[in-house]
Amino acid sequence: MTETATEPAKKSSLTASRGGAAGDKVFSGLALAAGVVILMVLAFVAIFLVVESLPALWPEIFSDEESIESADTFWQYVWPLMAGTLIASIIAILLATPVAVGIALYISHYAPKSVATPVGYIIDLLAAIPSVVFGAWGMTTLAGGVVPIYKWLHEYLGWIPLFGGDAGNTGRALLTSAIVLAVMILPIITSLCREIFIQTPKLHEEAALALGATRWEMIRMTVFPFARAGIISSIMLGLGRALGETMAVTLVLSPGIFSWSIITSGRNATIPSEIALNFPEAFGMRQSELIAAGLMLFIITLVVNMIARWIVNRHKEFSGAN
Amino acid sequence: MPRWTWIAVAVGALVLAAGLTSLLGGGSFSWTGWLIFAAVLYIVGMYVTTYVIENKRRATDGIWRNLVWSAFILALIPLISVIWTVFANGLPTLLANPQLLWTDMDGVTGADDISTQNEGASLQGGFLHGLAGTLMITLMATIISVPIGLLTSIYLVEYSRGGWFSRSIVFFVDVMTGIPSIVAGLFAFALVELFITTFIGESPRHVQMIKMGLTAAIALSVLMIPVVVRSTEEMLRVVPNELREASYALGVRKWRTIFKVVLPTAMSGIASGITLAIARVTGETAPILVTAGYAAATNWNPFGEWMTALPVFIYRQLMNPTAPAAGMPSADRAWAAALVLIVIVMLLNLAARIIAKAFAPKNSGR
Amino acid sequence: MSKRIEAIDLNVYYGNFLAVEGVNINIEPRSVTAFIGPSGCGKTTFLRTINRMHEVLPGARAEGRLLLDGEDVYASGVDPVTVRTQVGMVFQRPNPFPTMSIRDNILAGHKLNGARMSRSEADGIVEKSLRGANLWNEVKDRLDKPGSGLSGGQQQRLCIARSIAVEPDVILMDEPCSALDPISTLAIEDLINELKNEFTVVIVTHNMQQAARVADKTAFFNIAGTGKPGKLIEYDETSVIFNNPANKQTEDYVSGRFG
Amino acid sequence: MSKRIEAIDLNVYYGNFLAVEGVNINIEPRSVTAFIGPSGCGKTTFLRTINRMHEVLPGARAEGRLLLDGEDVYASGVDPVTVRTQVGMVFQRPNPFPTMSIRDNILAGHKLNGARMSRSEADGIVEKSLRGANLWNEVKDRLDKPGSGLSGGQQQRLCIARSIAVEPDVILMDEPCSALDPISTLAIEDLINELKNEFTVVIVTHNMQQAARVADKTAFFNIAGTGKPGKLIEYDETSVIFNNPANKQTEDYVSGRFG
Amino acid sequence: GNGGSTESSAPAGSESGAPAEVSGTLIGGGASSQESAMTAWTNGVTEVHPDLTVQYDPVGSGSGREGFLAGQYSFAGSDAAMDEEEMASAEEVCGPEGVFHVPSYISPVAVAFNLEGVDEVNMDAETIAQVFTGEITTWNDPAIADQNPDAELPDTDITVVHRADDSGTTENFTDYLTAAAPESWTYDVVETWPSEITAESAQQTSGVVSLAQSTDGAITYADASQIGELGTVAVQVGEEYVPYSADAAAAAVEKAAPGEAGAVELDRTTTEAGVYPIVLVSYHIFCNQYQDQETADMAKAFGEYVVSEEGQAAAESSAGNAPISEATREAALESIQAISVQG
Ligand SMILES: Nc1ncnc2c1ncn2[C@@H]1O[C@H](COP(=O)(O)OP(=O)(O)OP(=O)(O)O)[C@@H](O)[C@H]1O
Ligand SMILES: Nc1ncnc2c1ncn2[C@@H]1O[C@H](COP(=O)(O)OP(=O)(O)OP(=O)(O)O)[C@@H](O)[C@H]1O
Ligand SMILES: [Mg+2]
Ligand SMILES: [Mg+2]
Ligand SMILES: O=P([O-])([O-])[O-]
Repeated sequence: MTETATEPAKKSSLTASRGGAAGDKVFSGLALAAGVVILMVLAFVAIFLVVESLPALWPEIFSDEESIESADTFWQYVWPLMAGTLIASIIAILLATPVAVGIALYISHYAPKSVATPVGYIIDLLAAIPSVVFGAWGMTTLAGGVVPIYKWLHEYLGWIPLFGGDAGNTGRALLTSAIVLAVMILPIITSLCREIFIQTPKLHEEAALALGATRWEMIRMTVFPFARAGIISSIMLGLGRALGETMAVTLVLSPGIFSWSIITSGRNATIPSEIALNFPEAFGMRQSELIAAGLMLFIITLVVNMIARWIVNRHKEFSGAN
Repeated sequence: MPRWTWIAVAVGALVLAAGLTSLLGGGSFSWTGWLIFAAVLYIVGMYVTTYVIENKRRATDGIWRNLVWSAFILALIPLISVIWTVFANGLPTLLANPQLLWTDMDGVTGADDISTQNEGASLQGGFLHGLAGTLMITLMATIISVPIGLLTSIYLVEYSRGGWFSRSIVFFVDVMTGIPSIVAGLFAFALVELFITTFIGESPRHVQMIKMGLTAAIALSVLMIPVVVRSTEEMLRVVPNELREASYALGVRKWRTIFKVVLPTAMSGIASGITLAIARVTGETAPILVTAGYAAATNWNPFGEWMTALPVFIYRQLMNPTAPAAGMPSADRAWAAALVLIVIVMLLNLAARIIAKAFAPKNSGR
Repeated sequence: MSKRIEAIDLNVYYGNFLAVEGVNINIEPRSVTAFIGPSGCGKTTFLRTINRMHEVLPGARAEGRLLLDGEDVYASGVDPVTVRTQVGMVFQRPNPFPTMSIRDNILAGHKLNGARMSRSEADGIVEKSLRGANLWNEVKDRLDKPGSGLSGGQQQRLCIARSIAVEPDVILMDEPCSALDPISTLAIEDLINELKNEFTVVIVTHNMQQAARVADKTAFFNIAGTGKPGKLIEYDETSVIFNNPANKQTEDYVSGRFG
Repeated sequence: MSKRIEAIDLNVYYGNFLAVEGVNINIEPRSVTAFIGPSGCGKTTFLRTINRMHEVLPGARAEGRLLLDGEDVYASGVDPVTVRTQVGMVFQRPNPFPTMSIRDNILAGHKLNGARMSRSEADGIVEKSLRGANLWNEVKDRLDKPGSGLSGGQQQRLCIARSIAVEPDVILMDEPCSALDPISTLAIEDLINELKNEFTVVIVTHNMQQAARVADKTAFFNIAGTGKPGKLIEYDETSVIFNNPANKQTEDYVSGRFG
Repeated sequence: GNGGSTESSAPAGSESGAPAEVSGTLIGGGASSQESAMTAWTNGVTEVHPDLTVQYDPVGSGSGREGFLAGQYSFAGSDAAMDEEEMASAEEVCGPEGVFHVPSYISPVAVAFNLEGVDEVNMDAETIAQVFTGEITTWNDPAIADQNPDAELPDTDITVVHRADDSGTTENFTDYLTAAAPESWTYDVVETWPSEITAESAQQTSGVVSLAQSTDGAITYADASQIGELGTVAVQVGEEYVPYSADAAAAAVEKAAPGEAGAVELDRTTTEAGVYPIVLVSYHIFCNQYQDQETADMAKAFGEYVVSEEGQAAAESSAGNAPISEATREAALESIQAISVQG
């Protein structure tokens, strides 16, 4: 084994690569570039938000005014909006997730195939409905319909602060917006979860069944662990949508100051609808306030996602992959 | 457990619920309340019955099955309600006035609507301009964001080795999902403004170029990209590695492997993710309002002049009727437009499924 | 703790396709039975009907009677879940639950029953099962590590440990050694020999030496051609099947004159 | 159309873990070589370094020299893709592309690389490769059906046909028969015997009878314990390895006195 | 009024009967409340000037003024006049001559309610304020009943409906309350309804109107042209109760004191007979001088059309707003015709 193997002339048969060697470089470069574009866009969005909201954040330094227009300090102005946004989104997620996961399971593990396909399609259709239409529906159909339920909730469960306030006659309360949001994010969570659930290895499902697991136990032992990261992903996607949704909330909610009661109209507001409602007439300081509120939403999303990542990564060793 | 158990429980639940509803309702009987009570009672009743007759595990299995079914039925309620609202409001108008599809609002004034509402004149105008706007803007947004989104998720799944760079992309893509749509619009406006004022000119004439279909498409892309990346990434991750290895072992280059093996295998999931993303942005109102202006005439050119998208048209027609004193004609147009918008996305969805089917792994047997 | 398996005129279908036809067999308790036969003849299919795993596949069903100690597992009102707790199964590809630790994998079956048990009880079960599967020494120091980190042979033994942990009456194994090296294979064959003291063991194998080594009785399945149903051709003492089969097809197969 | 494989002081790593250490081997063209050894000893790992499939795994790398007809495949400037076109590979589990028909599976190596060819040329390649893999008669009527519809043995032969379609110089097979019944196994063993007329064939197997049946030379790998690197213990004519091995470890292994 | 003439453009305006040769696209933006009238104007102006296209972006008054100041719009529609600061910064796009306002769109803000069997209710400013702050909670409250001896007022709860969005209507309404009911209205002149008051709200005029229409006992304030079937409040002015009407609204503008650069200062506490004090005046804001001749011509042509009798009539028949009075028009036309090009 002492022959000289590295003669340049002989080497050519391995180095003379077949066409397309450049393709790999170009393509991986493109893929990388796409990632860079996204980071740049996001950086621009962040810069845009920060620069535009500086006057509202530190009026003494970055503007001619002493304080912001809508309140004494920016924080005083924004915390009720942040609270409203978070409450509405969390309720929406709490309402939508179980139902969405349920439907996804229904499609992937319960319904016969002849039912599952059309149901999947129909649920996807929900995603097709523009948010204006959801808003209009929420405003005209839903808000009226929930009034008796709110009254009932207030009467019997009024001791819970969430149902503490008077129910009013129009149903244009935070809970109604949250329901509309829940309906809107339902298909997002469902369709992602469904695709993941279907991918659960048969091998593991059968292992569970062969141990004498019922269908539900099998789902708990194999489908959920396998899909955990995917479920959280889809919830994040839905939450993002709920946090950022403008039109539906704007049309449905009668906004007002913060209150724990989510069934009282004329209470609570969300950041996106606050922006949408007031941006057209805003200029100068008011505009900065609104964009600063947008910045806060951005930060909320950041924090929420950090928490989600942390949850996903905590059990990486035992992840369903491989 | 006998087969008829569930029927017995169901009947029991219905009867009991009827009693409970009339008791709590204080005289007035609520049908919704009755059904809700009955459903809850049925689920609980089945649980208890199974628990007693069989065992806890079967009861648990049963309660979850019932809950999954209820989730399904529960989701159908708003779905049917929304679709019914749109069809009931939009279909009659559209059938009576098919010209809505091929005329725009150019030349239509409040006086026309007033005579429509008060004197029964035929409905004027239409939403061809909105249709054109939606199609062009969505198409452009898709052209911008699908390649970026796909390539990014390919980078994440196929090329990155989990370094800080890919982790930060994943993280910030998540963050992007939460950008309020109006902020995306403002951002796109500012971006195009920056571009135009630095490279083209600052005079009013140039500044007036900012609002166009392209600007709206950029705004929508900001909203679309994260959805595309997120869903595509999940789908690529579940493509079995052995297929990639099979391809590499044949001496196929990585990029070709990705194109010819990985993407087709994941196509069904990717297609539904992209459809979801498109569906999301076709329904956007706020960002288009601040980026594309508001036109009454049809404009097919996304690189110049203002455009109106269907959701904007719907929103404005509902909120600011052409004739303030006669809102019906505007509302009719709005609902008809909403119907058309839904049908468009429905067709899109269908197309995506057909594409997905064509690519889907041809499985047979186990 | 060991049951007799009897099949009477059992037909197994995938949708409309009859995959296995007219199986009549009587498997003694506390014995090892091997199923052999060419690919596609329905060994796996029949095996899976024994613990009603077959019906997990959409459209799949069985006709006829299958008795476990005289009770028909396909009688109406029989809960497949109960059948499966009595009839354990080990698959061709090792499939430990990837999200669970080794310990939790073993206890998975018990946890299903919602049985509350003390830490020491659980430890006892884990040790007993792992010892039973000849795996204890190799993993006793890393019981809390994920099961997917083990080698193929170890994973397969983990799966066997998992299924004996619930103390079934019958253990079915579908080609348990096909992915394993001779050392692991031998370990598992030893294990099967021990298992038969307590359980009824049925094993599918392509390896005739293996069948000869471990099985008391052997069943030969064959198929006439693609699209035809598989049939049980001959069932007898292993030595008879391999040395003196009654049926020409069996003889051809075991002597390698097939195809 | 057949190449010599030489490894010189080859170390293979997964990240920092040295999986295979100091392999020196010289594999003749137009021969069949079998790799045997206990699980985890690095047979697969070493096999995958031959066509640089190893480095597909994140963090995996090889040190030392590996020569194909005297050319170092790990020399800088060598394109792994070119190496892989010259060194084909068949995996333990058959993995036809699920989105493609049988025909497209065969043509995958050509088509995926964007090669243009006429219909008749393509037909020629498909028939030649399928005949080469002993599969032509079984599938000639359903070339446009998906490859995943075939039986396990057929799928494995399809994968072999797919890899010979690109006319490599070397074919590596990682336990190609472990999922197959004796009939399919025999078909593939026959095939290997034919393939060696044209290709250099390397096969990993757990089945020593199989190694004895098909291999000209056999390499025995072993591992001292978990966490230790695998090593090439002995490499010689198959008959020598099985009947008269030079090394005590080899003797223990082939005679079953291992563990 | 007759179309004046400058060196560069032929006499414009319909009254002179000679359509000018203006062509091109004029872009404006601003108050969404003007949208309906603007549709009438942008369509109508093409009858006089067939080659002139006017586009209007109903982005809201604030954004409209801002866009105008940034050069995006050649004219703005706004519910409020520009303040000092804005006028100063306008010199960047308009040159040192700055801007002027044309009160082209007048709309009475009706206080409208939904109460079965009641079409009109009399209230004084203090009562209105107390209703809207939530101090008066039922319709048969003595404070209301005393002013309406003839009406059958039920004991229905009052549901206050206000604008959820930032709105010129709210600004004018609260301006009226601040001026006319300082005792009861302690909140200030605001564009966004004070959030401390718990009440129902909806977006845009159509939103509050439809919410009021669907809620028994609701009361709201809205552009009078859109209130449809709702009952209205006759507002106490001096000794009498004045229901809203186009003439009464136009009178309020005519009697108003002139403000800076063409804006008007409404007198909310007027006691003059026949004047309805809750009026919204919406302006068109133009540059006195444009950067190029083309834009100047187009702006002039469009402005002239808007204030012309024809233009005002077109808007009235479409949007239902109150046409500006003759005197107001004369003044506006003069400023419009003085539009020229920056030197
Ligand atoms: N999920 C399925 N749907 C339809 N037919 C199936 C399915 N699984 C197996 N079959 C068919 O049933 C027959 C018996 O298959 P089975 O898997 O039981 O064979 P086997 O004897 O286990 O073969 P092998 O040795 O390859 O595992 C075959 O014809 C096969 O094609
Ligand atoms: N992807 C990987 N990452 C890290 N270590 C690995 C990986 N794959 C294999 N190993 C380790 O490398 C060593 C050699 O593994 P290899 O798969 O080559 O063994 P093998 O001889 O093929 O065994 P088997 O007969 O079970 O296939 C083992 O210790 C194994 O744990
Ligand atoms: Mg089988
Ligand atoms: Mg291996
Ligand atoms: O006219 P507004 O919409 O601002 O009330």
